[in-house]
Amino acid sequence: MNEGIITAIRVVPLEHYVILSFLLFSIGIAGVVFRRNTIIILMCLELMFNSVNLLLTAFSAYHSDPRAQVFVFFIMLVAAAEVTVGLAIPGDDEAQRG
Amino acid sequence: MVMTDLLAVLVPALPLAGAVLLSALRRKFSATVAGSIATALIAISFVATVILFSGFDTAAGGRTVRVLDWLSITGMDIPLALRIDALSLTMMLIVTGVGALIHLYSIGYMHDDERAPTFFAQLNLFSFAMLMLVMGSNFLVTFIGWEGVGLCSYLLIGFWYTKPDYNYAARKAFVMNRIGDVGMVLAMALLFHFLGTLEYTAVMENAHSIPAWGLLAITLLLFFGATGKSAQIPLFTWLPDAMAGPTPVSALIHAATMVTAGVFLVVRSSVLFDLVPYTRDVILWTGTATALLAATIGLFQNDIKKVLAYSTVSQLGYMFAALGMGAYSAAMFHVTTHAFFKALLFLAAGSVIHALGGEQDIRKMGGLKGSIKITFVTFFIGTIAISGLPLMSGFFSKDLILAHAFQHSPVAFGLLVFGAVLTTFYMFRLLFLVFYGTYRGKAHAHESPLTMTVPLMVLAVLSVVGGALNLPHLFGGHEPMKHFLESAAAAIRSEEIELSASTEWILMGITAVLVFTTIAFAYGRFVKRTTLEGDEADMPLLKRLIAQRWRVDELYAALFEKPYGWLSEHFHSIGELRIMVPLQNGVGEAALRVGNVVRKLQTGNASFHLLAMVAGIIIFLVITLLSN
Amino acid sequence: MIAALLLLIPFLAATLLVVLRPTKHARSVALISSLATLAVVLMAWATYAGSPVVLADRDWVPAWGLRFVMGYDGVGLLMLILTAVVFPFIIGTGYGEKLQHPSLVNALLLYTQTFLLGVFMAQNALLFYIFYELTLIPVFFLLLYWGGERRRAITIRFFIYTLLGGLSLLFGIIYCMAQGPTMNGDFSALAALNLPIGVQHWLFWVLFLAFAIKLPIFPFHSWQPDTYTMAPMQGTMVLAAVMLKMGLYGVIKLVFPIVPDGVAFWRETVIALSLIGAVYGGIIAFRQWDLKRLIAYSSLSHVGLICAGLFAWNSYGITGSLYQAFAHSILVLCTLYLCSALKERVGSSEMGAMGGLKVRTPRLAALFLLVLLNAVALPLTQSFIGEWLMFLGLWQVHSWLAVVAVSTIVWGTIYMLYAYQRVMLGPDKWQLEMPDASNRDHLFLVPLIAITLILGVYPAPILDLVDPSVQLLLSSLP
Amino acid sequence: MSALILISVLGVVLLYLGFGDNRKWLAPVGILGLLAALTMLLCNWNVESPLFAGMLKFDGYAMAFDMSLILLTVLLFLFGIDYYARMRENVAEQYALMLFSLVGGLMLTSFTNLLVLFLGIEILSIPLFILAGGKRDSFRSGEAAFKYFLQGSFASGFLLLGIALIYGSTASFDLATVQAAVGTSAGQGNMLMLLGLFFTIVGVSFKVAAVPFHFWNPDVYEGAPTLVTAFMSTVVKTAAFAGFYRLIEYMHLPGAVQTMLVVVTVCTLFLGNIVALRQTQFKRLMAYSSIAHTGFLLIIFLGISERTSGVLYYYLTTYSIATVGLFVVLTLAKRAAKGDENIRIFRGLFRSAPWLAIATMLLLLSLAGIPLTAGFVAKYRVFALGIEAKLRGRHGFRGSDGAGGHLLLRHGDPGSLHPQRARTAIGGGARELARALILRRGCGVAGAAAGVVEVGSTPSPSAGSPTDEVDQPCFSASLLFLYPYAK
Repeated sequence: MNEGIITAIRVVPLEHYVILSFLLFSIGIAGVVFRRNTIIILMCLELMFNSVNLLLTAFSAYHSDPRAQVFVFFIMLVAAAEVTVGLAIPGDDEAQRG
Repeated sequence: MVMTDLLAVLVPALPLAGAVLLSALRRKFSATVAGSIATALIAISFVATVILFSGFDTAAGGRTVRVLDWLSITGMDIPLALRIDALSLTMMLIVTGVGALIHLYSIGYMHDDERAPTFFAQLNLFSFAMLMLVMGSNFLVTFIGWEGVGLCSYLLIGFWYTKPDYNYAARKAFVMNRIGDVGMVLAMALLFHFLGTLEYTAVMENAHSIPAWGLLAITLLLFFGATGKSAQIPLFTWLPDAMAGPTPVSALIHAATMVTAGVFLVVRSSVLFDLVPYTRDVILWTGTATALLAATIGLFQNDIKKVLAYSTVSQLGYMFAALGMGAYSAAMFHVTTHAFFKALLFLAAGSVIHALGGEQDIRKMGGLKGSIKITFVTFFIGTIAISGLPLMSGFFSKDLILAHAFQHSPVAFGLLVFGAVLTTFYMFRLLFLVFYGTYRGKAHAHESPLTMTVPLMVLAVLSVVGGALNLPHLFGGHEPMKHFLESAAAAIRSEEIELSASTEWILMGITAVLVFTTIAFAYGRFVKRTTLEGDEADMPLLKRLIAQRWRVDELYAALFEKPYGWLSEHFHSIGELRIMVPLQNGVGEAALRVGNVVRKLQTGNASFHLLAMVAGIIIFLVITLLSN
Repeated sequence: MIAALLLLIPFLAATLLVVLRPTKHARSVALISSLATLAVVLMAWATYAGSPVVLADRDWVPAWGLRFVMGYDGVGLLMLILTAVVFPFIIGTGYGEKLQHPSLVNALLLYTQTFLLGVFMAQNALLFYIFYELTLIPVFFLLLYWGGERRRAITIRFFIYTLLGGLSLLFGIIYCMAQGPTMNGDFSALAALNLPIGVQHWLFWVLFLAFAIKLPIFPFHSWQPDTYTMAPMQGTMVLAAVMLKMGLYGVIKLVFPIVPDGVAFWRETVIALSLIGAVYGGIIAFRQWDLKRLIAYSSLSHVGLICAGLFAWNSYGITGSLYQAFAHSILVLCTLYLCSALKERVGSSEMGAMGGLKVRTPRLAALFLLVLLNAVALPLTQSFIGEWLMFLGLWQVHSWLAVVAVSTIVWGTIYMLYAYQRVMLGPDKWQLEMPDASNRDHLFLVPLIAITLILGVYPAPILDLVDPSVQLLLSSLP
Repeated sequence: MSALILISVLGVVLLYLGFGDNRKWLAPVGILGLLAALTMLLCNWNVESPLFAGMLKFDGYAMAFDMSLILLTVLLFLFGIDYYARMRENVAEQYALMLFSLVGGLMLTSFTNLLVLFLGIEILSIPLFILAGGKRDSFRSGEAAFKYFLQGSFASGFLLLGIALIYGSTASFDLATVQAAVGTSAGQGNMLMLLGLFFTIVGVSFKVAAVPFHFWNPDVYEGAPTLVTAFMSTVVKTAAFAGFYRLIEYMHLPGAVQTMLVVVTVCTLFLGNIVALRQTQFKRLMAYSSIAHTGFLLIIFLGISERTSGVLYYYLTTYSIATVGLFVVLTLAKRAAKGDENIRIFRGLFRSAPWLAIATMLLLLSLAGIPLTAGFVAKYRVFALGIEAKLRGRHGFRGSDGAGGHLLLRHGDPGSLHPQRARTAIGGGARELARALILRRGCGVAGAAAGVVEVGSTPSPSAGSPTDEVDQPCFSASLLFLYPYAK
């Protein structure tokens, strides 16, 4: 990984990344739980996944270990698959949630 | 010796065989045939007993015949064994002798009854049980008979089972006997606990090694058992009701034999009782109280058999009073004479009832002495015997008890003499109301058949001469029965009357005078002008109370029967239905209810599910962080 | 050989019945099988020499160190005899009952017998447990499909209740087996287990609970009256005459040797509970109008006494209890049979509908009376021997306990006499035309009554069988 | 490894087969392919080659579970021949999706890297989301699928968060490294690690339907087609547990997480049993019974020793065999009852199909854990393990018995013999249908039942290292199960 990016990432203390990720994750949870629109729910799920991606990237930089970034790609892949499936499942979303 | 053993086994075995045979083939036999078989068997038993008796050597003490191993496990050996000694022989003679006569009598008495074979089977069974009772070599074998006679008494009282009253009487008898049996069982358990054996000989030998409290408990419990069988306070109320059974049953079971089982038991364990004066006092006063209580009730009864029943209770009271004073042989003597004259009285009463076609109310009798002569004469002899007219058998036996009482406690003496006066009064009232005056009933009286009158005559003779069995020194005898019994019960040896001859004469005189006065009074009251008891409601309070048998039955009903029913119902309705079942269902229902509530959480609403999941995660997170 | 025969005969016969489902000959097949079992058991009895017998001993689950151990000592043999004697009669009762699917009923009965025999032969705690639980299954179906009113609810209650007890027992057994690496659950090994006193105190209840429910003793009995009343006649017979005895056997085989200190600690509590049950059941029985329910409560009363005797924990108490257990089985068979015979004639087991039957059925009345003698434990009947021994045993524990125990002879007399009187005596008020005791009735009742009388007069065969084992058991206790 | 690839390819092949009108070939090809995969798997026995840079390891543990998973899938495919016979469309997709899901399952049994854990779970789940909605015409089915998807993805988020946090504290996804790190004192005190483990376990708990992450379970079981439900309650459950166990085996979980696990276990046991009491729909009942069994299996996790994996395997196998059998019975009865799924359709089964009823009874007894069935041995071993771990697993006890009891009672009724009711449910033609079906499939169920009994009565050694984890009788039982179908 590019040393410059790593240094750039390390400018911000790790705790901040962790807290940010948790915040994003929580926002994702809130969205999934409280919103009723299918699209928004899927977006919030994405948000949860991506907060984890952020966290992994930060850890990766701090541990100087590229493996986590590979993991991130996998997560993106899986998330995409999930969204596809989620959109494909038929049905009226209001009724589904009632 | 083998011959003796065989005879000993034969004595109870014959009636048992009769019972089995007759009940198995009860449909095949007529009343007469069945009666003859039963009578023959018991008569053979009697003959065997006589042979045993004649060959018995008092010096040898006694003999145990081990028939069968019964209860034998580690630490316990209780065989089915019979004991032949003076005491059991005496009782056996009474049981088989009087028993045979009553069997004979029953042939005539029951010949109309279609279930007569069953009756004879049960009578034979009773004889077997009674023989086991008196012949048992240990407490447990005695207990076989003890329970057996209770059972037979139940069966025979309720012989005419279609009448609910009779069934009630039968059940009452059995239950009361069983209550007494609790005492007996506990006493046996205690004895075994202390001595590890129940053999009479061993128990009596080692009695002194039982601690004082144990002896006290054992003797009191044994006595409690005896009160059940022998109808003493507090368990006496069944006996008068037991008159529901056929009259021969009343004669055999409820007068001559079974009810004396308690007396027999106390004499059997006299060694124990001798060690506990306290218990003997209890027995003395219980006996005296019973004698008086029953005698008072006898004054106003109108049922011929009930009068005799209360008289039996009263006479048993005398026997127990004697036991309480340590006069064991006197008690046994009274048992014997009482067996003669009370059996006689009952059978004669049965003859009267038979003659009048089933009538038992003395208010509807009278003037029968002309129409049924033999019955009258024998009944008359019975009456003077029980009243203790001089030289009758009852005179000797009762006077012996009174003499002991005088020596032991003047108060008891006074009360017992008063009881004797009452006895004379109600017996003569009975005699006069039944046989004298004019006939007040409607039936045509006729004399009973020979099978019935012969036993009456034999018993009448015995009632007269029975006193000779234990003729006191005063009359030139040397108390043969007492000496005979000494070989079986060592305690008898110490019972001597230490009164001077003159005192004895005076005592006899007093009693005799009182008896004759009473007879005269009764003659005036019932023969000169026949006084019948009116309606209970018109009586003065005390008299009404006595006529209503001191309301003891009602008291027991209120104290025991009703509360028991109440308890049974409420244990069920409250204990079971309101507590136990709901308690158990409650657990299940609670589970179902919780299940329902939890199931409602499963609403199918996706947001709610997610929310619940998040809530769960937060809660677990808190738990995790807190416990970290 | 004997073990295999005993397990296979009823099992194969039952399977045969399930497969072929003959309607006509189902009972006869079952009867023959049960008689064959009886013959085998009697043979085993004849060759029993007084010391424990091992019938089979082989590896079962080597990985857990479990072995398939079967055998019996005097106590086990007594139970085997009991089971073998009782079942022909239970199956014989079926000849009078008009049930759906007789082949299945008999198959279920035979399966029950198989498992019961297994219980009484098992010498390994886990094996014991397995058979113990298995007995429940055929009985469950028997009750569920052939029962009377409300059978579903009652059966399920009974099932859950017993299963709960069973689970507690399983926990206890596994707990003991987990004590050592080599612990394989053999009875002999369990007896050598010296658990700490503190553990024994709670483990006692864990182990005993199942048996307390099975017996049942006082506070655990509430499944019993309903179940007995509801169950088909043969089901009640199985429950009361044999299954209940598994409880006693279990106490002797599992509770006494494993947790002796626990027994010592809880003994008086258990006796007190049992005796409360004995008195309570006896008193309640007095006012029961349904004959079957009366039998249920009387059984509660009898069993209370039996359990109390067992926990007297001395040779008289245990021997008496076992003897009484035998007597109780016979008694229950007789009373239940009488009940069904009467129901057949009157159409109801309510005593209100009876009364005065002796007029019509004197022979039946006579048989009832003979049964009654055993019920009230008159001397020279089987029950008396048992009760007397138990009284002695209890006396050694505590005099007041003995007094309460002895008092049951009065309660028992009261309700039995009432029952007899209500059913048989009194005027012939219904004027019902009904047949007197038939040959079948005699065939069923007379042998049973004969057993009670013979063993009442000559108890030696059973006492000699049980006594050495009991002595052995007691000598191994601290 | 080759098995993994073969199955994936097999899925694609089936999809292509589906384009033509080759429906009758689908199942045979699938089965043959699976058997081939199984053979390959067995050929690699004891080779233990680490794959994908050590991210997968087909050790004995994995082999045993893989075999079980593949065999169960084979059974379900056999079941499917009849089941899908009337379905017009998308049959190939259903088979293919099941195969893909199976691949995820195989990964779960053999992962050694958290990345593969995640991937495995996702590959297992995503096809299921689609399968659950397989009843095209059923609104409930679609609804269930969506719920399942929503909650499943949600839980995946937590799993990911957990994995990320674990990585944060250990700088590794490697299972062995993580396990080693957790064991150290530093690992024990690390907050990141603690949260990481916590969220990971939450994520996995969802898959095994532990309370309170079970909500999807009843709805999805009920909404999904019966075959899919059977698949979920057997293959998926087995795979999820295999993965769960692999995750925390040899891991000295911090006390706090351990506590959470205990609480989850107790809740699961309690809820599963109690709610099962009131269920009348057969599939919902099976769902709650499955939850109860989850609780039971979780007991195993409370005290892990070297014997644990064997017990887990044994339990899951016996549970699965019984469950598949019951679902077959359900399908038969359901057809006779014209689509009703209430448990009352089983009434009178004995009348119309005694052998089937007896087999059903045996299966239920096994699920209830009554002696002489494998279910009992399984429960026994769980108990033994729990107690041996000095856990005094009494909370476990309370629930588990109920599970058995209620299940038996609730289902026990199905074998009802009562003549009056016999004709009402399965009457007339329906009865004939049942007969006809039974001729063909009933023996299958009976075989399964026999297998269950056999396993129960001759439990066999399974202690020792994970390599000899395959219980011989279990294996033979599975084969027995196969036999009647194979003709």
